[in-house]
Amino acid sequence: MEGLAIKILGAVITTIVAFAVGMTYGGITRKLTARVQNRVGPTIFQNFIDLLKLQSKKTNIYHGVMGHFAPMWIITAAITVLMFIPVLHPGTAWYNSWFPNLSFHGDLIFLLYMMVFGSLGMALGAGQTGNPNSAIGVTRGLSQMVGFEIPFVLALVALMVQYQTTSIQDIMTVQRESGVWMMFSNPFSFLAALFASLGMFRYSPFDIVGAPAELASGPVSEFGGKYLGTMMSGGSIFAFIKLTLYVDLFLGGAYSIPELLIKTFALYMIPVFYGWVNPRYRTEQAIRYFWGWPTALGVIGLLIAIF
Amino acid sequence: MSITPVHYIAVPLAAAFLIPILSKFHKETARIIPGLVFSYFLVISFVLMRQVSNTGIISETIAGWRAPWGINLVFGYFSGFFATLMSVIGFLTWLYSYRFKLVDSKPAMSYYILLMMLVTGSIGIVITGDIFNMFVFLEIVAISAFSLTSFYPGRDGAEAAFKYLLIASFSSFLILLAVLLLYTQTGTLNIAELSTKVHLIPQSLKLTILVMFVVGLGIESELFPLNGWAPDAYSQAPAPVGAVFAGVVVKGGIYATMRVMFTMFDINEMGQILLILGLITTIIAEVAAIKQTQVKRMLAYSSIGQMGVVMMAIGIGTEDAVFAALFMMFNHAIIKGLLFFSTGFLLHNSLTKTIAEMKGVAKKFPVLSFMFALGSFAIVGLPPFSGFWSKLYFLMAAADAKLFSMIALVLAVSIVEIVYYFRVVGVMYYHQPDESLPTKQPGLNAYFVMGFLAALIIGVGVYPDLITNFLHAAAYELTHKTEYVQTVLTQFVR
Amino acid sequence: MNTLALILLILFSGAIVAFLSEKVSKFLPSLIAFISITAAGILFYTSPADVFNFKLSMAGLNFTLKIDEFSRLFVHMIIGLSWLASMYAVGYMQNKERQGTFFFNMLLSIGGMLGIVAARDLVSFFVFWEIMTWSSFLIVVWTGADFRRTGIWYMVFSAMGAYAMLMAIMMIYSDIHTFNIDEIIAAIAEQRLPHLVEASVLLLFGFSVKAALMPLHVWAPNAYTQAPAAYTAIFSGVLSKMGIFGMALVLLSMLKFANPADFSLVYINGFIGQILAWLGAITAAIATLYALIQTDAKKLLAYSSVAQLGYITIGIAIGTPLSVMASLFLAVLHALFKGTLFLAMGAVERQAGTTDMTKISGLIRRMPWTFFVTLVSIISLAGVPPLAGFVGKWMLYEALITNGNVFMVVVVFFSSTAAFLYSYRILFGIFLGQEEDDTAHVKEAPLSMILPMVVMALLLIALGTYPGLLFDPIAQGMTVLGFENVTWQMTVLSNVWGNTVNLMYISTTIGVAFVAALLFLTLKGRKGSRNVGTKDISTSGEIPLEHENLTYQLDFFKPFERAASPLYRRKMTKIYDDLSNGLDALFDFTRKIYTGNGQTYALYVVIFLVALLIYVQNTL
Amino acid sequence: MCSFDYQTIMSISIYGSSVVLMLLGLYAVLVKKNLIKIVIGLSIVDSGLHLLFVAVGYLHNGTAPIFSPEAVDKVNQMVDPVPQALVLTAIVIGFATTAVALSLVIRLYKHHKTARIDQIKSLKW
Repeated sequence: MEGLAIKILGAVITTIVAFAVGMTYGGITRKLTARVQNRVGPTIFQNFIDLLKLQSKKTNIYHGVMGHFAPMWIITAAITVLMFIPVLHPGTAWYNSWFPNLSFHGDLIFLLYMMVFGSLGMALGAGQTGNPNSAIGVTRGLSQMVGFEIPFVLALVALMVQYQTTSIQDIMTVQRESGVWMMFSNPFSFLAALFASLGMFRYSPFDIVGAPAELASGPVSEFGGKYLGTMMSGGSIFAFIKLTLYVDLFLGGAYSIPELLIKTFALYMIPVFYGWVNPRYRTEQAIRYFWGWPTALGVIGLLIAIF
Repeated sequence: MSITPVHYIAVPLAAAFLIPILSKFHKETARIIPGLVFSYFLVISFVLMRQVSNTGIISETIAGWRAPWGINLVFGYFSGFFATLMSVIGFLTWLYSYRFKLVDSKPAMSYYILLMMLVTGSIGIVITGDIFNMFVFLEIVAISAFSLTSFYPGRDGAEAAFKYLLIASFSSFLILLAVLLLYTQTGTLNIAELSTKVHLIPQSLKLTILVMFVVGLGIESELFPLNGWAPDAYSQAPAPVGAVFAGVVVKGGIYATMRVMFTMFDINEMGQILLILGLITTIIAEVAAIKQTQVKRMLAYSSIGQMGVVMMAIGIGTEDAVFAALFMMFNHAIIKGLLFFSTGFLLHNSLTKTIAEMKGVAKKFPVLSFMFALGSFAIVGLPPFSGFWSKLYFLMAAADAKLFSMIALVLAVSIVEIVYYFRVVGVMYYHQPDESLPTKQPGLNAYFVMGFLAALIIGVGVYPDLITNFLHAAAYELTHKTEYVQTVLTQFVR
Repeated sequence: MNTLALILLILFSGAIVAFLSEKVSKFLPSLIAFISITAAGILFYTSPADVFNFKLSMAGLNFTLKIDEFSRLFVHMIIGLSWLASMYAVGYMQNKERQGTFFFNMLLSIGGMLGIVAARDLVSFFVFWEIMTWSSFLIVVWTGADFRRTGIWYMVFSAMGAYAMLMAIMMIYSDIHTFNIDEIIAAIAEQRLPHLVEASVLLLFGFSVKAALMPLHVWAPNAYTQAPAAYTAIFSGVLSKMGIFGMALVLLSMLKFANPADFSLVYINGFIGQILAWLGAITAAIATLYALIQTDAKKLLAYSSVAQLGYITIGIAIGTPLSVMASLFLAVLHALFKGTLFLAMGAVERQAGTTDMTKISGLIRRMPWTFFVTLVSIISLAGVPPLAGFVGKWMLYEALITNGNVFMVVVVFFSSTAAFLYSYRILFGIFLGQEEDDTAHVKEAPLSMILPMVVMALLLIALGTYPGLLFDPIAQGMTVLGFENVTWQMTVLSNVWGNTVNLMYISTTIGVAFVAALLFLTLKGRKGSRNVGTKDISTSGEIPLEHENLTYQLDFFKPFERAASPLYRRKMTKIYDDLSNGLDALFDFTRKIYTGNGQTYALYVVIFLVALLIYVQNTL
Repeated sequence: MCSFDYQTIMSISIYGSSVVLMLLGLYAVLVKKNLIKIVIGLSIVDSGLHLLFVAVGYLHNGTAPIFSPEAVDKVNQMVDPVPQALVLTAIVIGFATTAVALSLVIRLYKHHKTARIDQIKSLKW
């Protein structure tokens, strides 16, 4: 019983940490982008402020049952995936035990599918609202997802085959024992995964899904108030999840929170930098982009992993 | 007066003679007498088959002259099967065409006489033991077939009959020449004695005789290069006659080929050639059938194809193969009969008799089109119907002989068969009928005939043992000719 | 009277009675069909396991029918799905005419399927296979629409498959003169079957026609769309699994038992298995791509069935215990969710008139139950975690990765990701988006149609967290096939490398998180929230008019189609069209031999006579 | 040396003429276009065959095969009766076939207004 209490407490803390980190990264990015476009830009905590404003809205409209469920799907997916990501190495620091990784070390294939759970739920909600823009946004999002999944899967399969395991925990232990980060032991898979992460975050070059000017922020265009707030928090938790996943798989996993923060922030900056300099791709260009060099790199990584 | 095989021939000839006279007094007699004759045929075959089952092959001498000199009639399992089949088909055809009138209302006296002659001639071929006598019966069948083909006064009937006559006279010339050469070499015309003496003939002459027989009888059993006449004859003859052609006349030709191949000469010489001929016939016939627009011509080509497969089975020559051939002939007779009968009424008033004319026929003639659909399902060889078993046994016999490429071709051809039969069924069931379709419902006798055939198809399909052991005995009797020769020749010792 | 024979008898006689009863009253055939299937089901489930074997010797051949553990799994599928479909059909076929023929053929094909699964010798296997084929043919053409392209092509492809099988049976017969499957397996073990390779390739050809593998799948989309929805559930749910059953029979029981000492046999099995697996993978990918661009919901589902069958074929073809378990699990699952989907499409077609997605949209308010059922089966089709689809997909991936064919994993993953696209397409196409004016009158489908669908949906949800319910019969079946220890627990999946996925944890976490979010949102926003229709949307300023329907239906995945355009270029049907035209011209040429001139026929006779004489003289 | 005595000359000439007749008839049937000429050709072929039949049974200065009291010892002098019986039937059959053929030719001419066989091919393929 006592272990269970710790686990629940740990779960709540993990969610809060993930939520906080996700939001602040969003704020920092907005600040940096503004600085690059030499304007002042909002405070780092702008996201929190927006969230509070949204949550405080008294009346909000919803378009039927699925519209009501859409934000719940996202937040559920975010929290569930969070539960199965091993956030920190079971190391010395006192608070390591708080970050629970449920008994079966988080299986990679389960994660691949769970991430889709969230976006499918949102897509259904968007469809129910009846707004054509949201439907177009959803189709673009799903098509782009097919695009970047290929290099991502190639990278993951290379890892799985090489180390004969499908769980993240084992890959972390391999990196811990060998001391060599996966980034260096099979660089091609890492590069392929990195390209895939560009698509995953739906940041500037691949932000056609919610293209602000054209589609009035795509799938979420009909959601206001609490719904939008829940969606935003879900989105930021997802950002944190993806970052920790990459850190665990390729950067040797973190031993302590600060180390985790540094690594995740570094990783997060790559798509942001890339986004600043690239114009927005059309959907088929994005798909062709992902099926081009990233897939080739992934295949090379896979071949190396096999032989 | 005990029933003997000669009744098969004597009674119908007498009846044929009486009909013109009697019909002077009362018009209907022309219709009733053939019925009596055919039912008497059924009685004879029933009695004789029972007698054969307990005493073995019956050999009856005619006019007192004993076997090698006089003509003798032989009635065993093998000939019995053919005779019974022919009399059943004959009876059913007569019953189906009871209401049959020529164009005007006068009952077609000539039609009934010719029909009776056709069936009697074929039964004659089947039960005679003398080779020249078989030739004479072949000619009787041929001549009555010419006149039946040209029965309708229209233009095409005469053309089809003339072509048939032209080719059939070639066949009679060749068979007569072969019989003559056989006589000069062996000095006898009796099949049983011939089989004992045939090895005396020098090899090259024996082969020539064999080739003449194959070509002569090949014309009758519609082998590939020789069957130019067949599609025309089938399509121009009246529908019931088409069923008799498919069910009876072709069987006569094939019986003669089997008797020549198995009893007189030794089969393995010509087996290979027959096999290849049969294969080519099937392929070309089925391929031509798929392109046909007229229903009866399509049925003609399909029955040529079926006969090709039977010829292949004969070519293989083993006892199983002969059993499969007999089973296929049985199936072909009843299924093709059903198909011809049902098309007869479905296309009763249409002149061109094309498939397009059968559009949406199922709405107006539900039972008839059901019968046609059942027939096409059976002939293609789908399981619950009898066609499947005969195809299965044929393939098993071919598999024993390791002829896999041939099996592949036969199966490919049966896919072609599926296409054109189901296409017709599709036209019948799944198109809207145009109003002009005449709604002349067939009489009760036609329904009875078709119902009996359909019941037979399903009965044999569900429980094939009804006739398989009977056919095994016939196949055994053909392939082991010693018993046949014994009973015929021992006659004159007694 | 042996119970197995009794079951078959009930079904076949029920078919005949249903056919004749149409004359009595329009409503009777569907009732009789339902009653006979229930009777068969009760008889099957109440009698003990060992009573199911039945010997019959007829026409010189002996037929043995036996339901062992492995075929029992398929019998569950057949009886279960057809029972539910017949319950559904009572409502669905209400005002249609010619119901007699429909139920006659339905019962006949169900009987045929039971026969196939129970057949222990090749001839009865073939007999039931043909009965199943032609009875399903008669249902495919039941509506009579487009008879030539759908009906004739279906019959020709199934005939090709069936006759390839017959050819193989004859090859086996010519070697060991028996049709009994157990004797054949023994003969293979002792290498007394020289024609093994050709026979197994032909058999697999026949089965892959029915399982709609890539080059032979052309008939499937049209056939599944044309058949009435009540039957398509059985048709694509279970009838296609007969191809899988056959493949399992050949690959797992026949070739598997070849003793490994003989290198060629193991090589053959591995070699054939690999080719079949790759065929399955390519089928899955291409069929999913074609499913994306369809506008008719039933056609989309048909292509998706072809894709799902591709996954199942991969599982069977790989041959490791985990992959076979995955494929059997997926097979049963596919029967469930594809059955539900087709029944749902039938309900939509019956209520809203058409399943063409460009004509109807926004039915979620009118047909909530149908939407719920479609949602559940789509989620499990896509393989998203809480439901059972994920379990099947997970096992398939683990099997592929642990078995080392990694590139196949990528192809399968590509097709399953693309599956999300068409899953969303069908949900959005019919149920979401703005309402059409003329579908305002649409009411929910009657209870007799909703009930079976809801039962199947609940089953899918239950299997999501407790896959053990289905693992138990599969494991028993596989032990019969000879796979020794298949490790499974009630809720935990594990692969060869020891990695496990505990479904209980997943479901509880999702459940807890969902309820928490639900409470948070509904309670907090209860007072102020206002439910507005789908017309009150902010489309950058303008307000859509009342009759204007802005739902985005046409060219739904055009960008994806443009991106993957090289994959769409080669259309398989074109190849078959050219082939059939070529054959047609050849046939037209050959029939010209009969020129119609009597004299030429006479000439043929003379030439043939001379040729034969010369040939015979010098050869014999 | 081959002595061309009277008997061999007779048999060779008979057999030769029957073969010639057959070939002649065959030529007429295969080449001539007119229907009536074809029917005539057919009957020529038949007559050639009948001649052959009789020739087979021929015995140089043999007697008629009738058993009368004084002819009982000359059995080996008798001509073989069987082919003669056969030829009678064959002639009747040939006659019947020719009769039917001619009636068909009449009807063909009535419909087609031509007697050329290569123009009468409405039933083809």
